[in-house]
Amino acid sequence: MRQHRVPLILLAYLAIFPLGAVVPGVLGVLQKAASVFPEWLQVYLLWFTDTYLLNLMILVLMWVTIGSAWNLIAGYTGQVSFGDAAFFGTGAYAAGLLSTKLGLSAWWGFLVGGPLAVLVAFPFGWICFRLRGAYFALATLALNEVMRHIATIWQSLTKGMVGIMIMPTFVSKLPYYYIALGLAVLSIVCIEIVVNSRWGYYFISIREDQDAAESMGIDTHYYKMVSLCIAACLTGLAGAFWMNYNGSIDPRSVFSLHDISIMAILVGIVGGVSTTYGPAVGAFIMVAVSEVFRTGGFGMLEGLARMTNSPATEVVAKYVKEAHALSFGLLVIVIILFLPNGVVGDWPRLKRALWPWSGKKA
Amino acid sequence: MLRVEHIQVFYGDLQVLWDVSFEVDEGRIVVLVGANGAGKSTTLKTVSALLTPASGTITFEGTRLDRAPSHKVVELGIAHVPEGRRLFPEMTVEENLIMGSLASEAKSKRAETMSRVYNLFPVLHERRRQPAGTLSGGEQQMVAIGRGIMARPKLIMFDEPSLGLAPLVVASIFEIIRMVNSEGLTVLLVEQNVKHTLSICDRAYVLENGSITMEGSGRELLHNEHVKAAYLGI
Amino acid sequence: MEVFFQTLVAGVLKGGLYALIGLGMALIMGVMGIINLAHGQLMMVAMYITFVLFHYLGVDPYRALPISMVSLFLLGIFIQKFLLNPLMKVESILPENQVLMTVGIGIVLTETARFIFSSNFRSVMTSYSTAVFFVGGISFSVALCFAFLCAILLTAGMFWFLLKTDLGRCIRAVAQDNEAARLMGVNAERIKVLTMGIGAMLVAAAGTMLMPVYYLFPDIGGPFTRKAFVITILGGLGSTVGAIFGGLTLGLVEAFGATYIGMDYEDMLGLIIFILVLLFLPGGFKRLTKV
Amino acid sequence: MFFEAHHIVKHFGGLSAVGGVSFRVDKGEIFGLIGPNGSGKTTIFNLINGFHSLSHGEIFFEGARISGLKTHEICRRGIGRTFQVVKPLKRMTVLDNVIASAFLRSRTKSQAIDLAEETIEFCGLGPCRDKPAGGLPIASRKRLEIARALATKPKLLLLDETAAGLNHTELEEAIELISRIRTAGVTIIIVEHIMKVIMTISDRILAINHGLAITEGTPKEVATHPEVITAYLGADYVA
Repeated sequence: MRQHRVPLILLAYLAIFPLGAVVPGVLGVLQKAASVFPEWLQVYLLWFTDTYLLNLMILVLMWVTIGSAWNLIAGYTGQVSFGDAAFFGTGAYAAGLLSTKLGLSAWWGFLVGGPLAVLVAFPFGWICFRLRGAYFALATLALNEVMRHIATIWQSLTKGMVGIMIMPTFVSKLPYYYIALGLAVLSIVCIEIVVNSRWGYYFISIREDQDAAESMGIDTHYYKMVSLCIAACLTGLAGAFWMNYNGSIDPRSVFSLHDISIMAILVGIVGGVSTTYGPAVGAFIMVAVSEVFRTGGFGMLEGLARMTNSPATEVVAKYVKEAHALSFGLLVIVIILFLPNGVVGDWPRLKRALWPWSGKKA
Repeated sequence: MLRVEHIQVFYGDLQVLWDVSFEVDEGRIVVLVGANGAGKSTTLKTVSALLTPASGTITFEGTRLDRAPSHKVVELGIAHVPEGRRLFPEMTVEENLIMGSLASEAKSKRAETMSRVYNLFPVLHERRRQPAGTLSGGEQQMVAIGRGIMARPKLIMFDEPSLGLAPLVVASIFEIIRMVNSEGLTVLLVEQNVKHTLSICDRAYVLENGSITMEGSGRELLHNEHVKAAYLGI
Repeated sequence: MEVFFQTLVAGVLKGGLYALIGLGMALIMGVMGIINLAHGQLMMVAMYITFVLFHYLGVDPYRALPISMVSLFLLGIFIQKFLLNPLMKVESILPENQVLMTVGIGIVLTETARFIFSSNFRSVMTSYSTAVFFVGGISFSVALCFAFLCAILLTAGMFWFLLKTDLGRCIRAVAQDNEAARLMGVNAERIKVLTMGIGAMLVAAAGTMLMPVYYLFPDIGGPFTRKAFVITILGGLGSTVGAIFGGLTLGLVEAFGATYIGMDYEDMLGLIIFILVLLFLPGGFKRLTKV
Repeated sequence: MFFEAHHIVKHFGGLSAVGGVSFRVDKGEIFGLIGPNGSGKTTIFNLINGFHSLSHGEIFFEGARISGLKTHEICRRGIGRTFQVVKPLKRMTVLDNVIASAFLRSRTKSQAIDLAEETIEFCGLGPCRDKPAGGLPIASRKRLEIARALATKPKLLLLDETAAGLNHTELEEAIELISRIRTAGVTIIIVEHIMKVIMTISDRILAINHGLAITEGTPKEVATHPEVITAYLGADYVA
């Protein structure tokens, strides 16, 4: 339990503070509680009381789920997937179609979305895992595209490019926040359990040396499939959640190579492959980076421009806003070059680089 | 000519050579013998700068090799005929030979050297348009040796040239090595075929578990009971 | 019947350009052992260079060809030297680090293009962009025919280079046995840098020649990257001859698919081929012909 | 009949790596396989273990045909193997390496841990059980190979060049370990280059060269067989 102490404290914090956003009276209590801390810390403690930040946190938590799933198949099992969007989109469409075609609540998507994503993953993995080498990675890229095309072309079912719209269940963001939190915790716990079980040992053995794994009696084809199916199921659940939360989906957004599949990879490698909390750290960093760029430093750059009245700053602010996708690309390059095992995986090295004096004491 | 002094070599954090030193004098045939895994190939790869020694020095005609890139080593006049032949399987015999003569001096005399190689191995001339991967083991070894000669080296290193070849072919390969040497090339040979090797060499070193345990003339070692015991366990 | 031949011509002409794209990809695959997932993005950069030269300086796309090829050659060299080669010394858990790096490079190229040129569609309208000539009732696009011709010349030149020059032989040698090549005195790192440059140069040629008859926007790289890897998988990973057959096949399949099945399915067909190859012919055409 | 290889043949492209070798191994014995480099010993292991498919011939284990089965199925039947070029699961600790393989014969994780710890002690790897396998010295890596194979509780163990690269004391320890494995009731087929090892521990030896059997017999018979000496030391060494 000891190695989970910090995450558990964080979890407790994540569970309590958002209450202030909606439940009347709680905010006052929280503010009072927070007031014993220094002023600069209060800002962070009361962070979740704002709906805008709540929205961001929901995104972070959703990415924790997707990133953890990617980490299972790529980080632990060593089969890099470029096609998580195929499973994410399947889950999202499952939820959406239940609502539009069968008139059920889209929340039933949680029951159907995961298994349906597994249904996509199963034959796919069965074919691709027969071959070693880069085939799986490439095939996932193709799967991503195939699923998007199907969703676009099968108009009678999916309404093509128009996509699916449903009425949101809740007005407040708070229920979504807790569902996302639940999902994220579920996936981390689920993966933690899997990784520490027989399966986890088998997955890592396959990653480290497939020949050795086979001579140890491990059916590598079968266990790669197991890993892929768990990852697909979790990603499908995240997709079903997205349908419910966002209320509208279309093939381009949920089967997007860049916005979903690549983002999943980024969350995984930035945080640290093959670590329990790497994807969580990665999700936080990625959503933060994307938001900082998208909003021009939360509007600070624009504010600065208005304050100083300098057109140069205004131009910078405008460009920074446009550069958020560019920053992703640069981040991939920098991370792979300098922190190949991610922030969590390379933490000792990163720590030494950031605080060179801290290492000297030890 | 080639002087290896106290080299220590690691694969990752695994030490494979411990304080290995030996010398190759000009015009000689020098042999490293030893069982599988003793570090013979590693030694040659270190001379070729495919591996870098953690400590120790390697000098060739006064030039330090231990920190040089591998293509420099070839230019200085050391050819390496690797274990398992390592031909370019999809290239023709002729192209494989050409690959041996990339350094500028060898390149300018390419046609001349090639006809010499074809004289040495007439069968290769017949097969020159054939992909090297389709040749028999013995022929492949000839291409590998020919490719080494194409570099017009001063020193040529052979790594287990008899590996996996039929006895008759082995005999002819050793004949060729002796011939190459008599034409003025210095030879450094790594072998497990003790009898053949020791009978043609001038000086031999026995490698055991990454360090040199014995050295002497070929004849001395040939009749040494220890060598026999190390190989056959009798 | 006329429709059939018209489709055949369209497919072959397109296939010629695809072969050029695939050839570069196959070279990179062979020498570096990685799938370059920034291949289409490199082509996109070449297209923008062509566009800028035409639009602002009035340079005809065909005259821009050498400029775009040289620029992309340099870009390829830069990428290999500073971004991919250093990765070989980095110890990491994922073996696909280099492939992930090319993804990152692809994003940077696409987004830089969007940054500079915005997402708008661009095109280069030349006097010959829409020109056609007829042979026996079948129309031939002048620009595409010219592009096809150039593609053949470039491919032939490339093969001459690979088969008849020392440098070309070095490239093949590194692809076949890296360590043995180093023993021959080949500077493998430099060969890798050169190969990436050549690969980028070939795809640049395809992009520039496509410019008079095609449109351009920053995201165009992605679909072409996918086409390129379908071509290399079809041809057999790393096989240059296979890539040419792969390119022609993809061109024909797309053309016939668009005519007889529907435009919507054009992109999908390539992916279906990909999966079929994976199922029934792992190893691609290379397995059939042994070349 | 415990184990029998019946006229096994393997071609790679046009080259024949193993050209029709037959042998049988009885329960409880140590069967040595010798031959010069490149003579096809490791290929025979790869054929038994299912990495390569046979071109011709059949392999039987405990009365059932195992040729044609997949590697993991063969392991499940009770054939474990080690690799000449060791294949440690580098980023796992020694203990985790062995646990991963102990799962094959354990229902729960605690059973697997127990089995793994037992096996590690048996192989004398106790001192480095929590170290990552990638950083071990060669002698310990070779032991780890054996430990991992033993944790699958094999009835037949294939040892591929377990002694290569070991120094004198390590060699003695390796021989001692192999005899203990035999005492524990495991039948062993051993490929070995270091003659001292194979001559001391084998009950019977099969010598091969160029993928063909030269002779089979007791260590003494094989060591004095003229063709074996020729294959190892070159022609006319005997004289």
